[in-house]
Amino acid sequence: MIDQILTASVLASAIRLATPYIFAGLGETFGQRSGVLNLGVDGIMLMGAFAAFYTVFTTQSLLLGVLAALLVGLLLGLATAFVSVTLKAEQGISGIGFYLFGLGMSELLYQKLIGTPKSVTGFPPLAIPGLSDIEFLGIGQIFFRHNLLVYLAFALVPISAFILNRTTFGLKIRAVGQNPEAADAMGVNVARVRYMTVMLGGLMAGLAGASLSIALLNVFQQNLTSGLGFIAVALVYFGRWRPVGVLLGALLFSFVNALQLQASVIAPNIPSEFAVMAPYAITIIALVFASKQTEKPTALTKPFERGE
Amino acid sequence: QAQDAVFRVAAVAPSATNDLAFSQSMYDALLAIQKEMGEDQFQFVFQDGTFIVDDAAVALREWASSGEYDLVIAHGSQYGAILEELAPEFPDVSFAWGTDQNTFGLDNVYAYTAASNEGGFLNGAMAALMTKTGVIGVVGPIEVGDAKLYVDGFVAGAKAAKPDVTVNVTYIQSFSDVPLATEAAKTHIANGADILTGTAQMVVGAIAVAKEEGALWFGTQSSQAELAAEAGVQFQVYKWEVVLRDIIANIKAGKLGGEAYVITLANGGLVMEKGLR
Amino acid sequence: MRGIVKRFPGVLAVNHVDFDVQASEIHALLGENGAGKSTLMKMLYGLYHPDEGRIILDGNEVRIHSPHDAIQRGIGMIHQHFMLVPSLTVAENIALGMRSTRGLILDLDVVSRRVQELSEQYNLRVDPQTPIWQLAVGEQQRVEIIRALYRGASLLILDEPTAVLTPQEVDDLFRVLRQMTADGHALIFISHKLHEVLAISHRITVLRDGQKVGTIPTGEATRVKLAEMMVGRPVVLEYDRPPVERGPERLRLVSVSARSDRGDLGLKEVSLSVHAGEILGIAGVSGNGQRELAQVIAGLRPVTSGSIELDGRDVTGALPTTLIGLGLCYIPEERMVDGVIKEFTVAENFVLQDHGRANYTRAGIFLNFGAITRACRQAIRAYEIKTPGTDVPVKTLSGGNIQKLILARELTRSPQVIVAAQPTRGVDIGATEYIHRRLLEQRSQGAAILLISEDLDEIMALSDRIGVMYEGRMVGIIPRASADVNTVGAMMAGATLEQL
Amino acid sequence: MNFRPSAVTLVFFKTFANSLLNAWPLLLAIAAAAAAASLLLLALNANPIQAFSSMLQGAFGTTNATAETLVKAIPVLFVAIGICVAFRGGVVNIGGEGQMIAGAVAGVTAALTLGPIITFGPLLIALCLVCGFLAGALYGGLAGFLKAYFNVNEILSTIMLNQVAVQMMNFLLNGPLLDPAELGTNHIPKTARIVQWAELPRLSLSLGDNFELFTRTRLHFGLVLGIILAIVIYVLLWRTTIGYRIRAVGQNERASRYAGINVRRQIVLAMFLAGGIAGLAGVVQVLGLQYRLQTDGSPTGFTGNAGFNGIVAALFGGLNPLGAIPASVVFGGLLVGAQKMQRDLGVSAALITAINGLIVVFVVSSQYYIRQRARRRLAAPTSPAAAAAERPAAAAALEQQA
Ligand SMILES: Nc1ncnc2c1ncn2[C@@H]1O[C@H](COP(=O)(O)OP(=O)(O)OP(=O)(O)O)[C@@H](O)[C@H]1O
Ligand SMILES: Nc1ncnc2c1ncn2[C@@H]1O[C@H](COP(=O)(O)OP(=O)(O)OP(=O)(O)O)[C@@H](O)[C@H]1O
Ligand SMILES: [Mg+2]
Ligand SMILES: [Mg+2]
Repeated sequence: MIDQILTASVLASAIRLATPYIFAGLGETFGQRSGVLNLGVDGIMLMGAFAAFYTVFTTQSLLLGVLAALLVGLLLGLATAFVSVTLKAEQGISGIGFYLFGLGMSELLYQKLIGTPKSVTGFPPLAIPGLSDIEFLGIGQIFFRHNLLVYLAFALVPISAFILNRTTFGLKIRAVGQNPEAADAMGVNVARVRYMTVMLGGLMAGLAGASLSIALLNVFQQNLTSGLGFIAVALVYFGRWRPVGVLLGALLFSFVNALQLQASVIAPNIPSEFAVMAPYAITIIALVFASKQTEKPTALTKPFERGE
Repeated sequence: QAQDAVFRVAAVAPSATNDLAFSQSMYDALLAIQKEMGEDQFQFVFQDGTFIVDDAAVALREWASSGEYDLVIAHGSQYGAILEELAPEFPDVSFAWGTDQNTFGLDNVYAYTAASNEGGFLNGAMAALMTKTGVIGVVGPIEVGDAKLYVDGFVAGAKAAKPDVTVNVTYIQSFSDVPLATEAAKTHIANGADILTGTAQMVVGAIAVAKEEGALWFGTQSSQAELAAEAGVQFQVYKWEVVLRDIIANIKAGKLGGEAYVITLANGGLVMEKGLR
Repeated sequence: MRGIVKRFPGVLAVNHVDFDVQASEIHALLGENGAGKSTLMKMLYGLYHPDEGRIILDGNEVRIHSPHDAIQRGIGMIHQHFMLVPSLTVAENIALGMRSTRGLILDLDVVSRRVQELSEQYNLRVDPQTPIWQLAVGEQQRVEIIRALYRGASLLILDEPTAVLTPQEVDDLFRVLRQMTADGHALIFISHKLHEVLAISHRITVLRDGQKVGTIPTGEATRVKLAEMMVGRPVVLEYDRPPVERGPERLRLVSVSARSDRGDLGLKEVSLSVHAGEILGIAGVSGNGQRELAQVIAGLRPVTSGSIELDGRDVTGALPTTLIGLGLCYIPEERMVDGVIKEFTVAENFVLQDHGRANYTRAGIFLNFGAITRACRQAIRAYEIKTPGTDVPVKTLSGGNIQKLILARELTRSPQVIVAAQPTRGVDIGATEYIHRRLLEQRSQGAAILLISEDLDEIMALSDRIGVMYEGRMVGIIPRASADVNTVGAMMAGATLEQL
Repeated sequence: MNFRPSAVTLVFFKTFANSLLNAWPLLLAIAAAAAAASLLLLALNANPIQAFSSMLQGAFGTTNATAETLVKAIPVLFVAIGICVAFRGGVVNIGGEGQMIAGAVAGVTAALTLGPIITFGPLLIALCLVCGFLAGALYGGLAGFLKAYFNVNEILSTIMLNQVAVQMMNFLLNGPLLDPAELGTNHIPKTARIVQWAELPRLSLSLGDNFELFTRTRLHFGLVLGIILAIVIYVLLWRTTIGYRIRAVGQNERASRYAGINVRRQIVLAMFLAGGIAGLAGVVQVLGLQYRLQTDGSPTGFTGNAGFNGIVAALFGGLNPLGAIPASVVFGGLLVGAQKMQRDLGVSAALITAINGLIVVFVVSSQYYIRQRARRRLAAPTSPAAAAAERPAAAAALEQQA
């Protein structure tokens, strides 16, 4: 039984599923660490997904596709930053607004520019020479036969951690998120830092979208993400605003999801409702047993303005 | 109803008119009718993407009370409850809804459904004969209605043609979750399936998987031949025009409802179309 | 600075003020709470922008747009409310906003080394690796100073830097400041403590209600004169403590220990007892367990061992509610965080503990705003609290007045036992004088008062007995009579009675 | 009780007056949103003027339109009221959807089981409401409990619990709660219809035979319940010790603990109430509108996004239950009007969604400036003239010193 459930392909599937959550989650982490909650991630992902898909659909160039997604993500990130940093809008609402915009706009463009479901040839699996042949525990299959974006997502985890903890920019991010007044008094331009993190978040969300439409699914349809971006935001809380935490959250969630899909094949008598609910329930339960103390950015969702 | 010669229809559907599935099947049918009768004879408005049941209620009520439409269609079994409340309030407006066979004993309500199990049976049988690995994967939305009918038919067909064939069925509990449906398809492949089928609009990703993995695809509701390309074998396509023609004729003859229709292979409401395969 | 004006909604914070400071000079800025000292300085540091007036730096007029701008121009500021990021380490706080020697990569090791050097050079002990939240206020103060030194500010503004320091720490600071002036730095020094100002400054400027009352050379200044300039009326600086005979024991701690936020034992087997009608003063360098002591008594921090008694009743580990019910009142150290809810109105804050009491409610659950407002108005009058009304958010009041409000709230509950932590920190003379009178009044009425303060003058002025804490232990408790600044000072440095 | 009727009207007046005085940023925002939307419409060669007029028509044009707008606003209002409690208590409750569903399931179960037994409508309805409230309250309270005692972030838990709730509903509607008449047939999973006397009455007032309002519309008694609830919760939050404690904890946990308030209990209580009120939204949808519970597998199919729209409405309403009333109505109008626009111009639903998004973004962007102007108005700055006049006084004081 267990060997039927815990096959290498299930683990490989977990890795695949985790990819968009990691991209979006890491991006959101930067924003939240600097004190900006971006609830519009899902909308940006959808726009990024479409941009990438349409570009590849018309030009067959995966590189251009990724660039298109990045560009769209960057622009929407800029808009988000402008609204929540400069206009100091209530971040909860504006995020939902951007989500709705992305949801509608991506479908609209899809209807006008493509019309009916089409598929593209996305990033092909890229077997890492040598490593991908490791038979032991199926390691090769689990880790080293994925497409480029999957590898990129996992590579971005340590990079993000490094940026946050080892660079001047990261230091500013942490300071701005914890005590903007102090950061401001030390000559850090709070607005500038937040613009950068939110735009970075947009960039990553766009990438997350691309990873769906031109790497994992290779199709586009309205609401392609179906709320995936909101889960990504939740996973940022799960990961306690640390890149590695986000990674663990994404892996746990995706692993359970892969498991339940496998279970539906080998144990058809489990009510599928419960199977589908499992990832959500287990993520909560996991957090109940996880370490207690959190270091939430104290300035999260609080716009900064001088006493003046 | 409307005094002029033009026959006017208003329809509401849960998903997009280009979903290659349920909503598109009705949209295409209305277009077909319009072609037959001509724009000057037949016009229709179509509100798609109305998965929020109450929004459909608003639309239906407005159309009914406007008195401008000869036929008001609620295309989605989730709309039945609304119609049951609404229709009695507008006895001289003709309604049609599906997929279901229940007219609520009202003589201004038509019901229509598809015997999608028939095409499912054919698809299943054919798939069973074609599979090399002896494993077939099915990706379904929620285990009800048209979807369940098709899937059950498919399984029955497969078993009938080849009793020892394995048919793995996964219901992902959503009509719209493309990523999950796609991963479900990949899971089937990983478990040895070399033939996939599925129903509802979220299967587009699964079709792409079939293509990439060199598996075969059987479809239903609308023709997915173009998307499935060389992976597509056979599609059960709904031709609601068959039902609509009768209903329109009845209404013109003054009969506003009270009948339930089933599209079948026999009456030409269901058509099996070949894929590029 | 010439003809500077700054308006805030409803307040004319700074009103046509001229102010200047020269190199190697210490220019003191005096004024009651809300006089406009901080605001004036924040304009010099680019945090606020003057509505009118000009700022001239090294002979040419400048516009200072942002702190970054000020920093670039060699202006540094140590803020009244520290500008440190609690979750970051000392080194990280100092590196913040500075250019790294490794470009984009942090160079914390370099920073740490430089910090070590500075802290030796000026003998300011700090560990670069500790996160700020683990530091006592006094230590945080040092971090602020080191950061200013690190940034090599040629003009340094110190906004009430001594408010949280002990005599020793103040002396250290003054040594540093003199050293800095010797190196040619120009310093602006804000304080409420006249003797400090007299001790350290070359010139003194006094503000009142946003206006400049005058500038005088320190040579010509006396405490009395300065006090009158600030308050606008003569003030009493020494008060007599009427003899009150010692009543029964009210509060007793028996070898109480508790953990600090750091997780180590911050309070080690402290025993003490306070009787009705007496003030037990607790002196000590900040961060030696005073905070933990106050919090365990108030029921806000769990006791790891030992026992606490109120009027002979064991209340170890009791909930704050219970203690409040038993007539314990606590004037918290961090008044803005613990003492009030900034966004709540004056009236709402006035009933923070008592909102459920019968006389403030109807039918058990409905707040009786009539009664609450009446009581609050009374307190405002009785305690001379300056506020536009009872229904304005507390955050619009000045620090001194917020403290008065807390005092009013606590004392009107006719407490049996009062724990007062730093009751006059950052409060101007007028208010300080007032608060001291009130505490003595309570003493005469038979309350048992535990006065925790890092202001030795305050301890000396009010206490009947004085306890000194060092590294979480009670070094000793001595009667006021046999206590002088030197003994207590020595004890604060860890010397036990035996050694003395 | 100490409820000054002035209080409510005062709040209304204040908010209203201020928003009028400071209307221009809002108007600007709406104009901007309209402009952006117009561009989209033009791009799809639809006539903007026509579009907006039909939007207005669809929202408030006819009695029925207004009724539908209000119908749409009812669940949004309920959720929004709950959100006010949660957010005021410092708990970010994103779980409106799940709590609504929990309430609806419990409510419909009660209606189906008790319906045949209790034939006295008002009592039956009351019981259903209570059941719905409790179910929602427990579901919301769970998130509160996890936050208070296990430090599980509520944003995460509520987002996840939404999904758990909908799967639960799917399971129940497919099994235990399935309409017996539907057994064997595999139609969309739905319960049987609730008994007549469990239905919330329709709201149609006819004063004499010449004046009648909302007759033959779907507007139901839920609206009245919602408005009453808004007032009750307003009083609870600002006029009772319970609300005082909830708000205190929401603003400053440390000060609350210092004041002897049991912080954890307040957090759970806030989520309990918030969830319960969201649960009521669910029951009211069933008893007042759908008369049965059915699922298309998605939460939205039943909730119509009220769980999320409620958050937006609450924040627009300044986290004040009374402010939530107009906010919800406007929001309802936006959604209903947009549908109408879709029908009249045949534009795609996607466009509507996008435009709604734009409106939300633009309007919320104006809020800050509106608040600013309001603040400035409240405190009239001292005039420089007066300041100048004071100067001699200070000078005189100086002479005295010298
Ligand atoms: N306006 C600003 N707000 C916040 N941080 C800033 C700002 N300008 C620069 N920084 C950062 O502060 C540190 C030192 O400032 P900066 O590099 O700007 O020195 P500078 O070159 O003297 O100043 P500037 O480039 O503005 O003339 C660097 O890490 C830089 O990234
Ligand atoms: N950001 C602000 N918004 C509105 N009013 C303010 C603001 N900052 C200060 N004020 C008001 O301006 C006046 C001067 O405040 P300021 O902080 O400069 O006084 P201060 O002399 O520093 O008092 P303290 O000795 O208590 O620090 C006070 O009335 C204060 O309430
Ligand atoms: Mg000050
Ligand atoms: Mg420079």
